[in-house]
Amino acid sequence: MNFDLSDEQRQLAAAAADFFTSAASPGAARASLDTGAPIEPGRKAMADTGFAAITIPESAGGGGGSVLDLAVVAEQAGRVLAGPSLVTAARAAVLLEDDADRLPALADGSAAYAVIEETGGPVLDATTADRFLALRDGALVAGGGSITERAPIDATRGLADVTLDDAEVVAKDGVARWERALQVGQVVLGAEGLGTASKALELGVDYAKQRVAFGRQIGSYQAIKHALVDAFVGVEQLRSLVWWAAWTAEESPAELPLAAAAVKGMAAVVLEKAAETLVQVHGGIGFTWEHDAHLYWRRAKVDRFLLGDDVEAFDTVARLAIAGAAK
Amino acid sequence: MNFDLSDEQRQLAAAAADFFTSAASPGAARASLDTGAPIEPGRKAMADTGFAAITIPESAGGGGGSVLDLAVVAEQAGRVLAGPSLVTAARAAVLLEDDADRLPALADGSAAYAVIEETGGPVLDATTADRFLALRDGALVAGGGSITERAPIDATRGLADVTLDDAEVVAKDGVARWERALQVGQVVLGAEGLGTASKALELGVDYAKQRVAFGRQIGSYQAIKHALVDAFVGVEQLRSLVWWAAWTAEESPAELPLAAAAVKGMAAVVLEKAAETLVQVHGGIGFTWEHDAHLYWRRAKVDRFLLGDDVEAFDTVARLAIAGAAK
Amino acid sequence: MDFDDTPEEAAYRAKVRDYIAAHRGELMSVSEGGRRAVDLDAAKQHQSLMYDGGLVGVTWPKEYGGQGGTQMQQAIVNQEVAKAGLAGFIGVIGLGMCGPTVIAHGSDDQKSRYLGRLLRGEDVWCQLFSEPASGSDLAALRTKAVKTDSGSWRVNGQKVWTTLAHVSDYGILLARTDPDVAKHRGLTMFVVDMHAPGVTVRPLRQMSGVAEFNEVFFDDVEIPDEERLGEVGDGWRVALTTLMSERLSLGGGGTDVGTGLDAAAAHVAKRIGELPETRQALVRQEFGRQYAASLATRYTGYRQLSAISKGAMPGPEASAGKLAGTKTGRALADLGVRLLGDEAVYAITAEGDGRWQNSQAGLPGMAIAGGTDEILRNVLGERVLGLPPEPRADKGMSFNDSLRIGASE
Amino acid sequence: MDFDDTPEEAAYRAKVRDYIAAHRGELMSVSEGGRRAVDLDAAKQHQSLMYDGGLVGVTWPKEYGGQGGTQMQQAIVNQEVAKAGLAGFIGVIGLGMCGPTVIAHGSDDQKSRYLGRLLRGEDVWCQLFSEPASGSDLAALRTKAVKTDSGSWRVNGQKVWTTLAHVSDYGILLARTDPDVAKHRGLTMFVVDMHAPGVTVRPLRQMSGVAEFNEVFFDDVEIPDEERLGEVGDGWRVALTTLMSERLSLGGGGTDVGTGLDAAAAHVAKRIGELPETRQALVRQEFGRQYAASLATRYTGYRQLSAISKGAMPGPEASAGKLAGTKTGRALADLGVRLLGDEAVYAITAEGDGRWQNSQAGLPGMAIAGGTDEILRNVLGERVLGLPPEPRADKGMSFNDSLRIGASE
Repeated sequence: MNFDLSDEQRQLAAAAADFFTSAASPGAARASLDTGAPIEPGRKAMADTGFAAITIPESAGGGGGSVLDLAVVAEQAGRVLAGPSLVTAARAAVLLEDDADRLPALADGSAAYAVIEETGGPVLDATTADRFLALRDGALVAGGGSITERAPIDATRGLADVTLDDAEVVAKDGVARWERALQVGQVVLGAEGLGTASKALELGVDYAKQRVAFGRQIGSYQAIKHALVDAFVGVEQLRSLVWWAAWTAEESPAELPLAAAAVKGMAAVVLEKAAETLVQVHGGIGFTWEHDAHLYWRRAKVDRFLLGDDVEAFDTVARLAIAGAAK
Repeated sequence: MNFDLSDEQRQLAAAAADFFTSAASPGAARASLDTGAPIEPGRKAMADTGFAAITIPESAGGGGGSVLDLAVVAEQAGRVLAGPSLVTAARAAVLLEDDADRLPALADGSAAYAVIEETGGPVLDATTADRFLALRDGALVAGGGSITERAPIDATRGLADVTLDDAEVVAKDGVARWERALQVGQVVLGAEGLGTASKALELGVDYAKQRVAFGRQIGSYQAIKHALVDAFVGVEQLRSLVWWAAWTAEESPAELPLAAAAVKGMAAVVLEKAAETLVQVHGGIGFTWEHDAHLYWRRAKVDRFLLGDDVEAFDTVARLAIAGAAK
Repeated sequence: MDFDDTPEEAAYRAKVRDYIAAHRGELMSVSEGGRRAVDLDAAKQHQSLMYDGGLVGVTWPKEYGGQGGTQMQQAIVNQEVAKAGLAGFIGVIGLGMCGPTVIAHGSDDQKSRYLGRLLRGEDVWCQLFSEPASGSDLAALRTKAVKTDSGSWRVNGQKVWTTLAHVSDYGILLARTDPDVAKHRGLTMFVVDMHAPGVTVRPLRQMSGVAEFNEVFFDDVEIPDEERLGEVGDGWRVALTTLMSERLSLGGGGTDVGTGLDAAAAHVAKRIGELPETRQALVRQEFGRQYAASLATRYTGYRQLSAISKGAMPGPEASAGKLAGTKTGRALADLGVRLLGDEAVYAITAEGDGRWQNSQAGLPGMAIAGGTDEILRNVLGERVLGLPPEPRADKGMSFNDSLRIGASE
Repeated sequence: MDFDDTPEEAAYRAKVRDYIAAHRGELMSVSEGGRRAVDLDAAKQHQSLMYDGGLVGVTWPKEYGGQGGTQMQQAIVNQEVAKAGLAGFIGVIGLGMCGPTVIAHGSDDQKSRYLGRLLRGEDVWCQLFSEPASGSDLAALRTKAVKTDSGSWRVNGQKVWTTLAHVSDYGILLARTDPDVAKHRGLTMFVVDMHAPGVTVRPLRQMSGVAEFNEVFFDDVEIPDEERLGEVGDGWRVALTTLMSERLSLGGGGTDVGTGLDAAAAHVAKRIGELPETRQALVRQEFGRQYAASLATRYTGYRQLSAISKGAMPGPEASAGKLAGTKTGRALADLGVRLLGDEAVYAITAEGDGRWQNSQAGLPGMAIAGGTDEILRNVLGERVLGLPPEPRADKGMSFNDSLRIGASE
């Protein structure tokens, strides 16, 4: 058994960390929220680095990497609240996988896609998109769209309402691919959430070591210490699940539906807990606009509803587990 | 506003405390579980003191008191894990309220009733009963029954499976009365649970003041202190709800259905939390047969399923609240 | 047991209700008062008119312009004000905290200069205690007051979380006058003129985007020694008066935290039908739990009110209500947001409703402001359950020495 | 990343599997080993036969009769033993804890007398550390060993939670030999003959009704000085070897806590159809959450196993698995009980199944035994997250002085 990242994946993570920490930040997330400043690092930089095209085959100009490779990068993006989301890149790469025209354009960033959910509603990364993918009567379609921007809770997610115009059929029978794209998207969303939760935990731990109350660093109080430990346990649990689920995408596809739902649900819960702990550990300061804590909190409050909510995800986990046991 | 017990009720509580602490105990509960010893104080003593007949009119030989009076006594019974339950007495008193023959026999203890749930299943206080009340096709019936005893989790609840024999009709249209009896029973169950939870909390607090670890009383550690505080908050919340719900039984009957369901659900949750905290605070010793902690824990694990479970109760609360808001 | 007024309470309530009804047109409504930029003059007039009706300073002694009434009368006024949808008082901090502190520790001169104007809403007051480096551990504050040669005090430092500072005329200021003694012993309380040179007020934006609080900076602010409240070095004891008055002015009473239980029920009733049956069951389960918990908090508040009406002082038990109320308030806000469905990821719904999102963003602050959940649990554990306190690492240390703790990090 | 064996691991696994298959008829199954009254001779024979196949003492040095193998090989043996449904070893405590302590700190004489018999299951061992007054705070133990004029030690005191004491031949005993120094410094470790005069073993019944542990009383028990393990006063350091070995022998690996995830899934699948649709949704929601959490714990264990296979030592991170596993184990037991419907209030269902009720009654102990949840959170907070420790009230105090703490209550 070797349930661990490879050396190449660790190098990839380090390179991603370098890029994202210089190209994005909670400060940029605050500016997007405050003044509508562009989301960082933005579509172009994500395409130029090749990170957004990791899972696209080399023949189409992508990285030819695995979902696990992408997950490793997505974790780093999540740590600094980067946008647009690699979730969108990953889903589009699956949806356009046999499209010889559109896939290269996705890979080199000349087309900026977003994916409209089957049930409608807010579209992730819509505010930076010019093309949209959707499922219509079982067919996968692509087209332009009209965007209605709305007051965001977390501006980095680029959410907007979208009406699809002029759709062309990409694949007549798109349902299976659509499902897989959604599941891969859930895994990548979980990987971003892992990074966000993990960074939130670190910020909380750092503050708990510095801040003194009643003559002791507050991290020495069990109320603070144990809350941070619970967040830590959650983060480590989530990390295992993200790695496994990403691995199943290529290596054990029959397990992907359950693994993706488990990651989706668990990431929602773990990230929300970590972000709330971050705010609470900081006391008053964590509750101010200028502090980064609320930006992690905002990401948590929004992410839990993306690509289905946690309640739906856990229902799916249970249904699949029960079906498996009843066999 | 005077949302408080009267002086008479406080005296009643003190008298009940005197009786129950001498006539029952966790030790007796352990003996019942271990050797099948009779449940203490038992039907006869409960009838002789008049506590079981508080809500029966004086004209039928009862105390002519209110449900709140009974709740005050039930709390004291709950503190020492007394049996049989005053829930059974309270329900039977409502069900037989206009039965000139059976009510006096209930009041003086010459008949020992238990109530079969509408959906069947285990019957509270069946092991000490000789007569059973049930709802059959909308009619309230009474009769003898065949008892199948089963391995108990908490022996003081006298639970057994019962098949009704030779039933006579007590009231042709018994549905409304049946509902009210159930609701009054839920309130009294909540009052017993309040006593049990409150005593479990006190035992936990006492131990946390005595036990020393790493040079400090363990109650000085936030992990222990805060767990006990959360149990305390729960107990005080439950107390308010029990008083209010008991008060509605006579003073505001339209509110009783919601109040009774709220008490039922809240008592299940609060008691379970208090009992689990009691075990956890005691560490290893709380996990031994000889210590009383598990007897409180057993009561909690069983009570949550009596007269419907917490899930059903909260569903009822929500349905009634939503119906009220939609008006 | 009953939930009705006594005859005396009923008579008082009728009087209050009549006065409010008679002046309803001139009084400010809660929606006007709730606006971010309050019309200061209107707010002052509102309080003045209420004062004329005997509805301000209900429990204050008559000699200082109050009504000499009971806590229960104050609770009745609060209820009627809420029922009528009237705005709260711009003098809320002054009435609840600063005034009682001046009454208990002020000089005759201070009392005569300040209390009447405070009651009538002519001056607005704020309370300057919390600092960036001293939140839960209030006595660790660093703002310094140094005695000058002329006998006055020179103040330097920063306060934070100061409600109403941006419109205040005066504040009560807790400052360190001796750093060489234990932290509780080196403090002194002052009345500070918020218009004095060197006082700078900066609004503090919260994570919800709203600025309900301020930061206040003191740069060489001069305070005459006559504006000292209590003895030099006695500031901690004076501050305890203030904090006790705060608890009295909050006073429990079972009011809902957050958006309110009835609003939540209406929201659930409106939205639940849009969901599939199985999902409705999940919503009902959560809503039922929170509804029951909210009722329990409400009736626990009524128990406290009943005790107050019999003359009891609100004790630390009131913290149980805040803990429980914050918890259910958060859970109801979360439920409210979730019920918005697709709209839950935006700050405002298509219908223009942002109540649930605002509540979601505001409630984490409830678990922090006015005592964090952790501090309240300590207080309840130690003062109500009698559990032993935490060991204090800075026990017996001078303030200056205690500053070194954690400094090696 | 993969979940397969390396070629070396696969070869080793095949060897293990072959040996077990060849001797399956002579080996004890888990159901036989799990009976309350174990057949002691059969259990010893089982271990002896496994030893002959090289499946006992896998990681022990060859010079002491072990296999000189790796932690990963031990993990493979554990997996194959579980897969084949074989009983665990009666020597589990001796192999995991006592033996490694003798190897690290015993005299040559002790090693030659004890280790071979221990490996072959000829002697059963137990570990005598915990006491009624020292649970989490192990070093506060009170059992006294006093040196006699003849140079031997006389032991008086009581131990508790001693697994296998009732069938043990030897135990490692931590006792206080000097109460006048700080609590960690006055301890010494001994090998005690459990058949010696003055040793009394009493089974300790748990809340579930089962007696898995014992109390052990020492009344003037004589221990020769040659049976000391390590130096006088060095017992704490010796005990740390034992506890470290315990962690290694547990080793993580993602095994389920409680009744097991597959059993839970089968139970849900069997029972859920009996419920109304809306209630099914509630069950699925809870089950889905716990199922996902259990998978996360399982794969976190696999991460640890992978690290071990690369030569890493299991660190305090393993406690995260116990915390998470205990939590989901409890939740699944609760779900299992609830799914019994009307039967949930009885200890055994009409079908004779008591698994879920037993699990419910047994799992509170999981949150206490082997480190309470609270202690594990301290360990993780301090040793993994690097948060500062609690202040220690008994720091620098002699054991005798520390006994006075809390005595005034």
